[in-house]
Amino acid sequence: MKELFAILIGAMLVENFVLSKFLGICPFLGVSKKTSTALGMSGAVVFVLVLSQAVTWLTNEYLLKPNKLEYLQTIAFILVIAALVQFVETVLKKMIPSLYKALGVYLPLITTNCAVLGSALIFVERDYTFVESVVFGFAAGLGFTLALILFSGIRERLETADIPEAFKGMPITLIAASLVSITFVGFAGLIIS
Amino acid sequence: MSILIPVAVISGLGLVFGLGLSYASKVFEVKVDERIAKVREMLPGANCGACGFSGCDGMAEAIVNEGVHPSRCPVGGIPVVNAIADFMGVDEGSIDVKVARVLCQGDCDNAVIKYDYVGIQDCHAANALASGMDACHYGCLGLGSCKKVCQFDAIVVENGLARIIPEKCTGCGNCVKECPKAIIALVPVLSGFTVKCSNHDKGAISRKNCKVGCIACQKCVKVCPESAITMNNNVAVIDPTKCVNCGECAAVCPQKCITNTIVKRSQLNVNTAVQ
Amino acid sequence: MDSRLYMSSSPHIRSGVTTQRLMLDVIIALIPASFAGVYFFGLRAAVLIAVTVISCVGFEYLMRKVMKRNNTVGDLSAAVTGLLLALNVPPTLPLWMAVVGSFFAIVVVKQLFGGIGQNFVNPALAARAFLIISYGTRMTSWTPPLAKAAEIDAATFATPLGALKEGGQLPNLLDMFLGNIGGSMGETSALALIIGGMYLLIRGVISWHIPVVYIGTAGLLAWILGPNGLFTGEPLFHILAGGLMIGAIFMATDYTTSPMTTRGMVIYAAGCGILTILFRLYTNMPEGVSYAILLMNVAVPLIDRFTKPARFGGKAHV
Amino acid sequence: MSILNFKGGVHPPHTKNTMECATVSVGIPETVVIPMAQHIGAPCQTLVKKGDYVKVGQVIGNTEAFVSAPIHSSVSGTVTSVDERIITGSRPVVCVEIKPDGLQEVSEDIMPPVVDSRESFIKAVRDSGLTGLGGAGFPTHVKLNPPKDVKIDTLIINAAECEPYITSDYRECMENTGSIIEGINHVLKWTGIPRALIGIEDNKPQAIKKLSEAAASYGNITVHGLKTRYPQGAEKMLIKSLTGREVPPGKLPHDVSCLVMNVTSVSFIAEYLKTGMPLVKKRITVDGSAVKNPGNVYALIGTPVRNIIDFCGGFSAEPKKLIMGGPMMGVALYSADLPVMKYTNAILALDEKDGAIPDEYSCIRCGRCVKACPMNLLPYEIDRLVKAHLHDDLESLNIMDCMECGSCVFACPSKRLIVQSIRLGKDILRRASKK
Amino acid sequence: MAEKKKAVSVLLNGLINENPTFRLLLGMCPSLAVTTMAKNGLGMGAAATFVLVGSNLVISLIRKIVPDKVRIPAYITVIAGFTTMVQLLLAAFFPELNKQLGIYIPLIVVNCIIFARAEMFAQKNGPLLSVLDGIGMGAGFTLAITIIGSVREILGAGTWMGIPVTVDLFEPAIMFILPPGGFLAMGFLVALFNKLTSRKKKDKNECKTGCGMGCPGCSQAANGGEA
Amino acid sequence: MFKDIVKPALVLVLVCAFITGALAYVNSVTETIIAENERVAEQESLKSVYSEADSFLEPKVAGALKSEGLEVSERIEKVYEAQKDGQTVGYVVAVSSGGYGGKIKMLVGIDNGLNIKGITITSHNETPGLGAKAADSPGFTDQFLGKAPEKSYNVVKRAPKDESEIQAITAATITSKAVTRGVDDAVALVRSMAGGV
Ligand SMILES: Cc1cc2nc3c(=O)[nH]c(=O)nc-3n(C[C@H](O)[C@H](O)[C@H](O)COP(=O)(O)O)c2cc1C
Ligand SMILES: Cc1cc2nc3c(=O)[nH]c(=O)nc-3n(C[C@H](O)[C@H](O)[C@H](O)COP(=O)(O)O)c2cc1C
Ligand SMILES: Cc1cc2nc3c(=O)[nH]c(=O)nc-3n(C[C@H](O)[C@H](O)[C@H](O)COP(=O)(O)O)c2cc1C
Ligand SMILES: Cc1cc2nc3c(=O)[nH]c(=O)nc-3n(C[C@H](O)[C@H](O)[C@H](O)CO)c2cc1C
Ligand code: SF4
Ligand code: SF4
Ligand code: SF4
Ligand code: SF4
Ligand code: FES
Repeated sequence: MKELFAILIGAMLVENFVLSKFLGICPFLGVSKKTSTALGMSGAVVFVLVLSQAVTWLTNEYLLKPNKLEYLQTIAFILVIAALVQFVETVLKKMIPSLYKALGVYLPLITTNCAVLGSALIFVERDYTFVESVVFGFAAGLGFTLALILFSGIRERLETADIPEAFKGMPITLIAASLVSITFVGFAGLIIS
Repeated sequence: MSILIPVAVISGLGLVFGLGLSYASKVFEVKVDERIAKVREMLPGANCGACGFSGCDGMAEAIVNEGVHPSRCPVGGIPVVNAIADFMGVDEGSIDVKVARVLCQGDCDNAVIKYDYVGIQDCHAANALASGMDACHYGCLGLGSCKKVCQFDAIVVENGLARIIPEKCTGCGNCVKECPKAIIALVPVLSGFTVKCSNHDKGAISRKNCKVGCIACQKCVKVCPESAITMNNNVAVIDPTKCVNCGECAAVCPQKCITNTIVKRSQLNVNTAVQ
Repeated sequence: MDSRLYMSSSPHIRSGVTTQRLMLDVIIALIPASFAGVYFFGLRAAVLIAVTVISCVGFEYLMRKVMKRNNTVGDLSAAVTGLLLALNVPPTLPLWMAVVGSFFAIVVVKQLFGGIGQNFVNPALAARAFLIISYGTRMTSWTPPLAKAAEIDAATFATPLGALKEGGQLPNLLDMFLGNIGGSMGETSALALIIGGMYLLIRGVISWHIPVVYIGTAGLLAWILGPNGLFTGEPLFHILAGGLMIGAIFMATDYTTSPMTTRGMVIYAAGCGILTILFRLYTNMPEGVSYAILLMNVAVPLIDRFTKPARFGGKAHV
Repeated sequence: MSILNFKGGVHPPHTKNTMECATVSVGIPETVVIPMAQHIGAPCQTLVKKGDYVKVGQVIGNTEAFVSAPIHSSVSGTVTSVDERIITGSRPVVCVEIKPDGLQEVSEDIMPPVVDSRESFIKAVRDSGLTGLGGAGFPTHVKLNPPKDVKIDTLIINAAECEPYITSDYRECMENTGSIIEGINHVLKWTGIPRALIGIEDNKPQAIKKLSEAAASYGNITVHGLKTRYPQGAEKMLIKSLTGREVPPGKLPHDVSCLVMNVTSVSFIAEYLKTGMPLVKKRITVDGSAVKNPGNVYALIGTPVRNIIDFCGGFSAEPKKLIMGGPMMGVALYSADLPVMKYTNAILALDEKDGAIPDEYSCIRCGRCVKACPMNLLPYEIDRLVKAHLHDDLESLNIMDCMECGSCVFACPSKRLIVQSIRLGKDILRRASKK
Repeated sequence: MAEKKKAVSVLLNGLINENPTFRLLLGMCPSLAVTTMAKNGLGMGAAATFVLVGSNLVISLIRKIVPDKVRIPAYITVIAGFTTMVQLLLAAFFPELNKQLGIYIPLIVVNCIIFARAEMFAQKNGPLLSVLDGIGMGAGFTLAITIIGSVREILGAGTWMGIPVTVDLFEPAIMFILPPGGFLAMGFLVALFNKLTSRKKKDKNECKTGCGMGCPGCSQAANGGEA
Repeated sequence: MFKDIVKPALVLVLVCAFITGALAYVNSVTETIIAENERVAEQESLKSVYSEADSFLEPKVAGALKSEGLEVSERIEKVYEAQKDGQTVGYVVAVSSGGYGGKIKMLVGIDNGLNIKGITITSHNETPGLGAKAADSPGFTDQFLGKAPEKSYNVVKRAPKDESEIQAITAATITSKAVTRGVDDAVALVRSMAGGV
């Protein structure tokens, strides 16, 4: 239990995917304009992360490892993730259109999102068990959510700020992200015991 | 041999997913009308709402599902309308390309000011205070509310008077709706002569409030060979369908409030270029 | 009576409170702490204050010029930032680093976001965090106060929190209250800070909510999460140590980066208090005030969104 | 003494210089201009035309609409023109200009009305031309005639007079104490309301004393001192202070069983029932840094502001701003030739120093506006969104709840033009809903 | 002649006009994560260019036979294949660099630049142009992240390509090689790039990635974020 | 049916097969090189902490040592025996100690006389410019060289007064302590093993 808690806090705050590991920056910058869209994207990311951690872990354990094919991890994982996302999307569209409306538009983006493949590669690196890697995926998703939601609040304020011409748009967004990232340095070295 | 296992494993995955995905997309297929996306592509994408729908998406849906005629979109001009009409297989219809024009010449030099306005730079805000700072309460306030809603940067405010740049204007009509004084009108792009005044006061009052206001002297009405000019509640109005751009009226107007705004065709917004 | 009259929307009168006056009050309130800093750490401290204030004001002036905006040096907010920055760094900080910090505070944190009122994190604190991260060595080498220097031979000196973390001799509470300890130049003297805080309260510049809730929450939590089990902590030590006082009175209360409603302020201040103690107790860093406030700054837009005041006459719906 | 209060509000300087100035009459000006829209509700149709001879108290404008009140001539003389003029609003209003003959011949219709029932009482109030004298100008008979299913248990008499400068209601309390009590009794009697509460800010101890004495013999009329804080006189705040009830958004006082009337309004009802003379003159406080002899005057409705100021010794300095009403809620006038109206309770003439408003500065998010707003709004946020043309969220900020009291602007250290933004925002929403 | 011109313009496009990092803002993760040193920028850039060229080539060859339904998995497989190749080659021949770049090498698969170019360019053009596009884009990416890496390395560590350059000038600000410094340097560089190359281009709704997904989440679509 | 389902699947399979085939080929080429790289790297780093030895035996992992009845701290990962001319002259201990940013992995070379021969930090996640100095500049680790103290090392923040005192890297006390703890454990292990030899 304690390890799981450590993984949870660690992945969420200490090594926050977006702010200290630089994973999933594209959606972080792209979908943080409004808190409502940020919430939608976060939901989709958490969902896909948890699911893909489970599936990729199984693929790794039962397909790659026994055949000594670890060098095919990248290709196998991305295939699994892409298929998973596309499948979820197709099914949602038909079965729960309302949820699809809320999440659907974000799903394709997630395939090419570093966070998903990144967390799969990390569980391999760290030799996580099945439960650990699923918890890790969940925590990373929560960390992503936290960063995204906080950031969206700030960006809504930036919308009316009087920003110098050359910095309007992406530059100021990046600088704002830098300041948020500075605040997260506070979590560095958080010891969970 | 060492090549076979990896190939088998990954191809196996590929097979499973290939079959699964194709099957799923068949089972869970959701029909959407592809034409909507195509029409949406053709629309200008300004999302200005001039068509009366919620942006270009709304318009595209309306064209496909409700059979709305593409000429409801003024912004794309003739080429766009024709392209969509072709695609949808409807008659091209006729569209009269219009541009907006501010019917006022009361800039800071011409108009008499009745008070010093201190407050938010917005025509509606000033208008709420005793109808604005211009003594003529029909005149342009020059605080640029129209400019703020023009997505095409077609309006400039100079010396307290809004002016529309015909080369940029697409005739979307947003400024017409915005102006608290209701002095912006959409006129056919080729009509050159307009009475640039909206003052319905009697001549004497008009003359007191503005150097270039229409005083309803009727001279233009009399001189127009085509009888295109009528008096409407103390302002002259030129009917563009009758006007032949001879310029007689402008020559006789004592207040110089009839102006020639003919634009060279070559300078017009490409979209609105007229055949 | 021929000249034109002014027309404007009601109301036609304004209170005498101006932004400039508020900032001046903050500067006045910081005078005791500044004097305490100079008294305990010597003239070097005064030089540092001068450098940060001048460079903050200078950068503000230059940046407004470059951005072609109206000049805002007169509102004195840049001077407040400069003063607070000086009070938040070790008295021995190299002067050029202080100038770099001022640049970060005014140019990057404040003016790029549009200037006064539009920055979303506290400029002085963000600059301090920038300096800590960038020049950790310089920012954590503390000198003893002059009065103690004679007794101690070492050139460097542990702050109370450093001593707590590393094991070392803890100073007595009276010294901590007066400021006769190591630390950033303006944070050591709780007495001077409280005098300043009282002045701000009396002048109505700040309300009591943020300082009291912040300090209260931090004290309570420090007491609960004691080293020898629950409820064995020393709240007074944590309250007087480090930057909690200056943070709670002067930095967390910065208008621009704190919530707008009383309810929001309470949530925000409680968050600051909790994070401060968690950082102090559970991370490798001895001090947590800066990061706690900065993190809560980042959360302010969300807090504001969820603490809209209940509509008059509409208790049921917000 | 001070009792319940409301949340928010501000403390503008009182500047009530004219408290001890007894009311004097301005007299008859050379011309009067009487607008046909001086109240909330339908404007009146003009009943006279150029060249007609009219007498004092003669109805010169009226309509069929219920929410409206007739307009009477305040002088005897000849109508010189009927035309549209810009007064204070964005649209021109029909005005009747009359050249007085100085005789002040009273119309033969003027006689005390016969009141013997609720209906006849309400009709009498309408005929009197009374529209709320507290500043809003809402036709009083409408208020006295709430929907059938509404039960009103409290009549609240608004004598708060929370705006700076203005002392006309205070003078009413001092000069016409009897009429006030009499008027209250009329209203209580004919509407069946059991009790009346009079609310006065505690910076007017004399008036409190005088009214308390006069009301002493009536067990159901009580006088209550209120904390001196603007906008204590706004009806929602007053109801909250006196009864603890909150009028829900978009609702009216009668939804919480209250009826609010201004002191001068009730006093006028008593006078009217005695004499039958409709609302043709008004007590007005004249003050401000550009007025030579500030004071309280009786002016005939339609008298140009210039005449009133001249009566008070003229301008002492070059006037830069003229305000009709108080400095917090009053409207600025663009010319001294505009007439006073039924709801005018003050004329302020300010010099350059007092009249100019400071430039806006960036909002520093100090939260003073939020604290000051008695309606619990977020003025800074509304201001920010309106100025940035982000209109989508305005409705969720309850912008329509704002009563434009100006407390937020007064409190703002950055001198933001919040109220003007709010007006603009309301206008935008209204236009959007019309589309 | 025209052909040649086109080829050259395709090649140069990626450097400035459509610089994937500074203009299109694609592949932000590696641009921020590995740029603590100029050297890493070069290495990452070279690796990504290899994958870009290879996958552009293969995809432009097979584009006609791949049905829509499996387009994404198929393309991704190709890209992943090249990525793994790079990974293996690096491990074999440049073990040091491999260690420095860590998991960001396998993450080339999901680098939006590659997928975007595959979808937008290789999908629509023949092999030759696709390869040129790959080289151009790869060069643009390499150039950009090397610049970012240089700035961060000089400011944050006082060295360039590992060589001390600012020893006596100032003490380096370590923040620049930490995450906040990555965002900060990137922000300033994008602003500078915009300023230098600004040509009042305001094509609103057009999505520049051409990924064709029209995603609201895409930071590229000018009004991204609003569905 | 074929066009909708089988064909896409077949195409995908073909793509997969082709790509994987190519990869398998590349792998078969690089596999041995990579393994060799790793081996060389390992030998090199072992050499760097124990230059006098001419070969190292296959390492024993912590678990195996424990089962031999030795006190093994949790920080110990494995131990190599260092040989010179066929004789065991000392050990190289692989330790992993929790630092500021995560595990700090290092190799400590110790001879039978409990002299520290060398220390390398093989991987870490400390902050560049702060904790990372422990790995980047030899100044810090060089302090350990020579005879290990009787008890354990002490981290101090001033100039060390004797052999057992280690001066911390400024503003990186945590890293310094982590490294020191690792060395301590390695020494303790060798002490018990060398005692047993
Ligand atoms: C459309 C409308 C209907 C009203 N109806 C009533 C009513 O039935 N009863 C009442 O007491 N007041 C009524 N009022 C008057 C308000 O309660 C209030 O007195 C008036 O708006 C002026 O108040 P103020 O000066 O506080 O703004 C009505 C007002 C409006 C605008
Ligand atoms: C901000 C504000 C302040 C007001 N202050 C007063 C006041 O001081 N005295 C007063 O009689 N009415 C005041 N009013 C008007 C009252 O709300 C209400 O309209 C009036 O008391 C109703 O009485 P009436 O219809 O007889 O005028 C104020 C209104 C507002 C919105
Ligand atoms: C961004 C950042 C990075 C840090 N990195 C390290 C580190 O790598 N190693 C370390 O021991 N302490 C690190 N610290 C912790 C502080 O420097 C801490 O004050 C120090 O470890 C305490 O040691 P001192 O007593 O020498 O100041 C870091 C702190 C921050 C804010
Ligand atoms: C009560 C109060 C506290 C302030 N605290 C700070 C502070 O901690 N740091 C700072 O840079 N500026 C501070 N300021 C100045 C100013 O508000 C600040 O720079 C704004 O963030 C500028 O937009 C303070 C101002 C006031 C009135
Ligand atoms: S034309 Fe109308 S909206 Fe435009 S500036 Fe003039 S008054 Fe304002
Ligand atoms: S001026 Fe602008 S807003 Fe007005 S019609 Fe032309 S394009 Fe539309
Ligand atoms: S927002 Fe409206 S109600 Fe609130 S204080 Fe301002 S003017 Fe008054
Ligand atoms: S009172 Fe003024 S400065 Fe303060 S928050 Fe409100 S609008 Fe901003
Ligand atoms: S590169 Fe786009 S999410 Fe990482």
